Amino acid sequence: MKISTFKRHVVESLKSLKRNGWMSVAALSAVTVTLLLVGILFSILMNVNKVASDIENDVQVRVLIDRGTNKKQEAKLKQNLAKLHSVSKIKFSSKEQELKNVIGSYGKEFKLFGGDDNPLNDVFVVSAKKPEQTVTIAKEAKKMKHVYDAKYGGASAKKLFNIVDNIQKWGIAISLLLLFVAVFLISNTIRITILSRKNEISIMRLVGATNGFIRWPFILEGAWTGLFGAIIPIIIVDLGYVWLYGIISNSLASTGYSLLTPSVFLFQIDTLLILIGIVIGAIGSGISMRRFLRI
Amino acid sequence: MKISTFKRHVVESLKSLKRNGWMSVAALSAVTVTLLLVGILFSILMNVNKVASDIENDVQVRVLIDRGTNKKQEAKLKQNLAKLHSVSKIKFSSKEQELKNVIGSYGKEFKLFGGDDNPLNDVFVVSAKKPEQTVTIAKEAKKMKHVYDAKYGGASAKKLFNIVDNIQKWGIAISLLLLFVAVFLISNTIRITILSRKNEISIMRLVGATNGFIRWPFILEGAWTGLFGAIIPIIIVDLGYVWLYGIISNSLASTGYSLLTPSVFLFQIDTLLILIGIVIGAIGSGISMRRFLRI
Amino acid sequence: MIEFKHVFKKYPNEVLAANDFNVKIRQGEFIYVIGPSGAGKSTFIKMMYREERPTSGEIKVNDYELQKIKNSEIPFLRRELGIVFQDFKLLPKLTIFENVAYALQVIEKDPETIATRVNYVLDLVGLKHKVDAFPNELSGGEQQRISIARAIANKPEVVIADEPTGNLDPDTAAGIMEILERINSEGTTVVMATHNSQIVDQYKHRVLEIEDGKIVRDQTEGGFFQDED
Amino acid sequence: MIEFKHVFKKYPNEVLAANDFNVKIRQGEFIYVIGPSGAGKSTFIKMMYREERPTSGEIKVNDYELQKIKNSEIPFLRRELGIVFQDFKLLPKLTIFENVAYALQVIEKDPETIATRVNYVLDLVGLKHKVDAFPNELSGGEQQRISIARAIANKPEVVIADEPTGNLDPDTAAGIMEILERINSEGTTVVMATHNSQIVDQYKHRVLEIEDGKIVRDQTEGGFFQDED
Ligand SMILES: Nc1ncnc2c1ncn2[C@@H]1O[C@H](COP(=O)(O)OP(=O)(O)OP(=O)(O)O)[C@@H](O)[C@H]1O
Ligand SMILES: Nc1ncnc2c1ncn2[C@@H]1O[C@H](COP(=O)(O)OP(=O)(O)OP(=O)(O)O)[C@@H](O)[C@H]1O
Ligand SMILES: [Mg+2]
Ligand SMILES: [Mg+2]
Repeated sequence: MKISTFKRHVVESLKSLKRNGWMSVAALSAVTVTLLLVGILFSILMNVNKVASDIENDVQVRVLIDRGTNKKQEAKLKQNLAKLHSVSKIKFSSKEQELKNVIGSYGKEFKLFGGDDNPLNDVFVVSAKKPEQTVTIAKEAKKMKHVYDAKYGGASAKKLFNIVDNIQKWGIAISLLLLFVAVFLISNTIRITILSRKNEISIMRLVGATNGFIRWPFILEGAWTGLFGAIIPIIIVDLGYVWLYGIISNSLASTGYSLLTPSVFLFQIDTLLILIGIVIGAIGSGISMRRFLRI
Repeated sequence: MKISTFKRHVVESLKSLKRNGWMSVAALSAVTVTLLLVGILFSILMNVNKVASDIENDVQVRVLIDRGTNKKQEAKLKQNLAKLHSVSKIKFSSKEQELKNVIGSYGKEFKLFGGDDNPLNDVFVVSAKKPEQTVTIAKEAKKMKHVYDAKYGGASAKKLFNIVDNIQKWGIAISLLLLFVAVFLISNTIRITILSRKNEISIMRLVGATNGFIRWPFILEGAWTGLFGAIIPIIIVDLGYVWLYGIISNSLASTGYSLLTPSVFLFQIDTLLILIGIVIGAIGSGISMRRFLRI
Repeated sequence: MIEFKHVFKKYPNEVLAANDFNVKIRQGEFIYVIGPSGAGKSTFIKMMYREERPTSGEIKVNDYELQKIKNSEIPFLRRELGIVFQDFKLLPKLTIFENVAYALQVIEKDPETIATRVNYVLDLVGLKHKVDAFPNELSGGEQQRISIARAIANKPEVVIADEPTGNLDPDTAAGIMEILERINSEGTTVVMATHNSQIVDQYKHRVLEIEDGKIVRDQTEGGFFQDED
Repeated sequence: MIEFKHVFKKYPNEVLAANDFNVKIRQGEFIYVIGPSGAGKSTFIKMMYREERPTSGEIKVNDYELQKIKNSEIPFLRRELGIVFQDFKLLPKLTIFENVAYALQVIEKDPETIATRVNYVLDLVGLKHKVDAFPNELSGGEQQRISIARAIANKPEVVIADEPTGNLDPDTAAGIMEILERINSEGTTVVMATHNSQIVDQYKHRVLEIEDGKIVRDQTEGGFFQDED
């Protein structure tokens, strides 16, 4: 293809976008709305996913320390625990704190067991890097000196893993469905606009245009439609995300869970939206034309 | 309008649907895919909502019974609790059972407190009909004879309410977004197909057709497109729901939570899909035509 | 009755296609509109059925004053006119039968009457055997004759034909002229834009000549006269 | 050079529009195709540029054997032909300039050459002042002339014109005939379907008459002869 021809195709595609007026507006707005839905739902799904995995990661091993262990030995134990490569965080909780938790859950009668009557142990609360590692950590910890017992929530943790797993599975299923729907709807819209120009295409063929020559401006026009259609969704998703991130992050702060960082996440989702728009616009356009280019 | 004219419009709309070939197929499949998305996401959202409110309803008031209360007095207390009209279920849990829970959560040291050393109380676990009523129930219970204390989870319950509330709020927001998107995409698709028939419409006007005469077959065609476009989504959603209901209900059985009953829920969602299809198809069609009927 | 009073028409692109048209066409007249390509013949005709609106001036068609007519009345005006369009304007997705029937369905005739009448006019233009074809399955001349058939289907008071023989061979054109002559003799007004000088010479009628947006001649059979106000 | 050998064309609806066509048109010839409406003239012409495929028989156009040609070769065949369509076939969303330029863009001429050539042919057909108009802003005859301008724009070896004067007044039609005569005298083959008997009489050339799908006459200027195989 000559450069002048390529230039012509680009110019032609933009002209055509303009001259098709309401048709272009309709196609653009279909792309816009579809990508808006994708943008918003993806943002939600990916954050639910993030929080779910935060929750999953939050499962901890409680390492009960032998009574009578002194500070030095405790420090040693802590070091040993920290050496386990799957450990991400270690927190100390004294038996007095533990008792408070019991009183909080079961009632003031337990106040009787304050001071030296306290039957509880000091505890290291150990977080795993990956939730699957909690079991190993518990096993390893049990073997260590000065460890009375190591527990990791057992059945209730497994149940949580299960729920989180399910949330993530469903999230992926919904995301795929959504992607499929977006791809279909965008290419379908482009197809309809091309169907309505069947006549024009047949005239082009009749005056000696090759399929490639006919196809290029349409493909570019599809790509423009996708690109321009991604603009508004990107703006809305970006602004909305930054705004909601501020609000929700705040209220999540105390829990230790967090949403995806806007700077990284928005870059990803923006790229996704633009890519879907351009690629599907262009391909949808190219494929829809084949029907008319046979004769 | 004469009956023969109305008949003509119906016949004409079906004929036109057929003769527009690929254009009709494209419009139909856009409606199909959109309604499929709506059907699936709505099913998920409404069930998440249902389970969330099941969870919310699961919050219970623990009524601690004075030590030394005899069986008869306990039965009397249970009757009194049952009289509260907001109470849905009462379960007895002896102090031995309660101790087991403590041991389960905090360690075998508490075994020391078995038998007569058990500092815990017998408990009536009372479920409220509506979660907001837990607070009232607790208050009422506290005033009753032989009641040592009545607790309803306090902060942790409020946190749960909060989460559930949030899930429900987001669910509604997503549903509305989805409805808006569906309405827009369907009417937009119909609009594009009508835009592509601008020429035909202007010819109709030129040979003396009134706006009403022109409009009816288009409106009906839009309605058919919506109706036929709802068929596949309904089949998929119905079969898929019944299938997943079987699987998920089973695994939920132990928790006491449940999904929406297929017979009722599917009737609602099917109706919703058909309504969206027909109404938006017809209205979208009618509105899109206005532009061409001015001149 | 069709009357133009000081009618001007300037298209948005500044082309002045009607420059002070003053014409009166009486009920039952037969009038040719001639003139070079781009003179303004179609514009003149399009203003009669309100496809185009004049920039200024008054147009009266039958009892409708077109500068005052409401949008909702336009269909009723057009039903009194049978229009043959220069570019045929057949509905591409309707069969020939349905295309002609359409003009009768809009006035809510009952289906039997429509069928009879459609077959009759299709027979008149010699295309009865094409009832079930679609417009794109017809030759140019055949499409033109369908357009003519549709125009006369509901027995309009006025037939407005824009170049109705442009795609017809001389014999077929003569056949169409016979039809127009006959409905004219039954009282129908006929306005016909044409380039066909043979026809204008053979079937003598009033001739209106337009050139470059101006009426330069308004001549009854055999003689000249200046158009009165 | 265009050659039809035992060409039959039956449309899906059983209409036999070409019944054993045997015709040879030599490079540089000027030939009229005449016959009544619906005879098969356009079908004959459409088969030359492969808009329609014959049901059986052989067609040779320049060096292309149309029964063997691959789909991807069709555009190159068409570039050697300049075609005036009976229904104009202008691209509605391109301006007049762009419409004519399109035929030159497809052969990747450089923009300056295109501009010069387009202005030249638009001037020839008398529509240079309409370069920026869109097709729907032109009169019927103007559109027809644009179609003619586009057909001759890339100096094709063969010009195929289907009813190119149907919407033109006699004077403008004469102008178009002068153009066709001139490019023919420069060596271009001209095939022209027409209903205009005045033109056929005035500009004498070979005449091919089709009636009801059969070639009933193939007559060089002034005399009859039967078409040889
Ligand atoms: N919609 C339009 N917008 C702008 N200019 C127009 C429009 N329609 C027609 N014109 C211009 O107005 C003038 C008259 O056009 P009109 O169609 O009335 O001519 P005509 O006499 O019917 O010609 P023909 O014999 O070629 O059909 C022409 O110069 C044409 O280019
Ligand atoms: N696509 C088609 N499908 C079916 N029949 C067709 C098709 N095109 C043309 N015909 C029929 O074939 C016959 C010849 O048509 P053609 O267009 O060749 O006629 P023509 O000689 O060009 O007539 P005109 O002078 O009216 O343009 C006609 O009877 C027509 O109805
Ligand atoms: Mg005209
Ligand atoms: Mg023809």
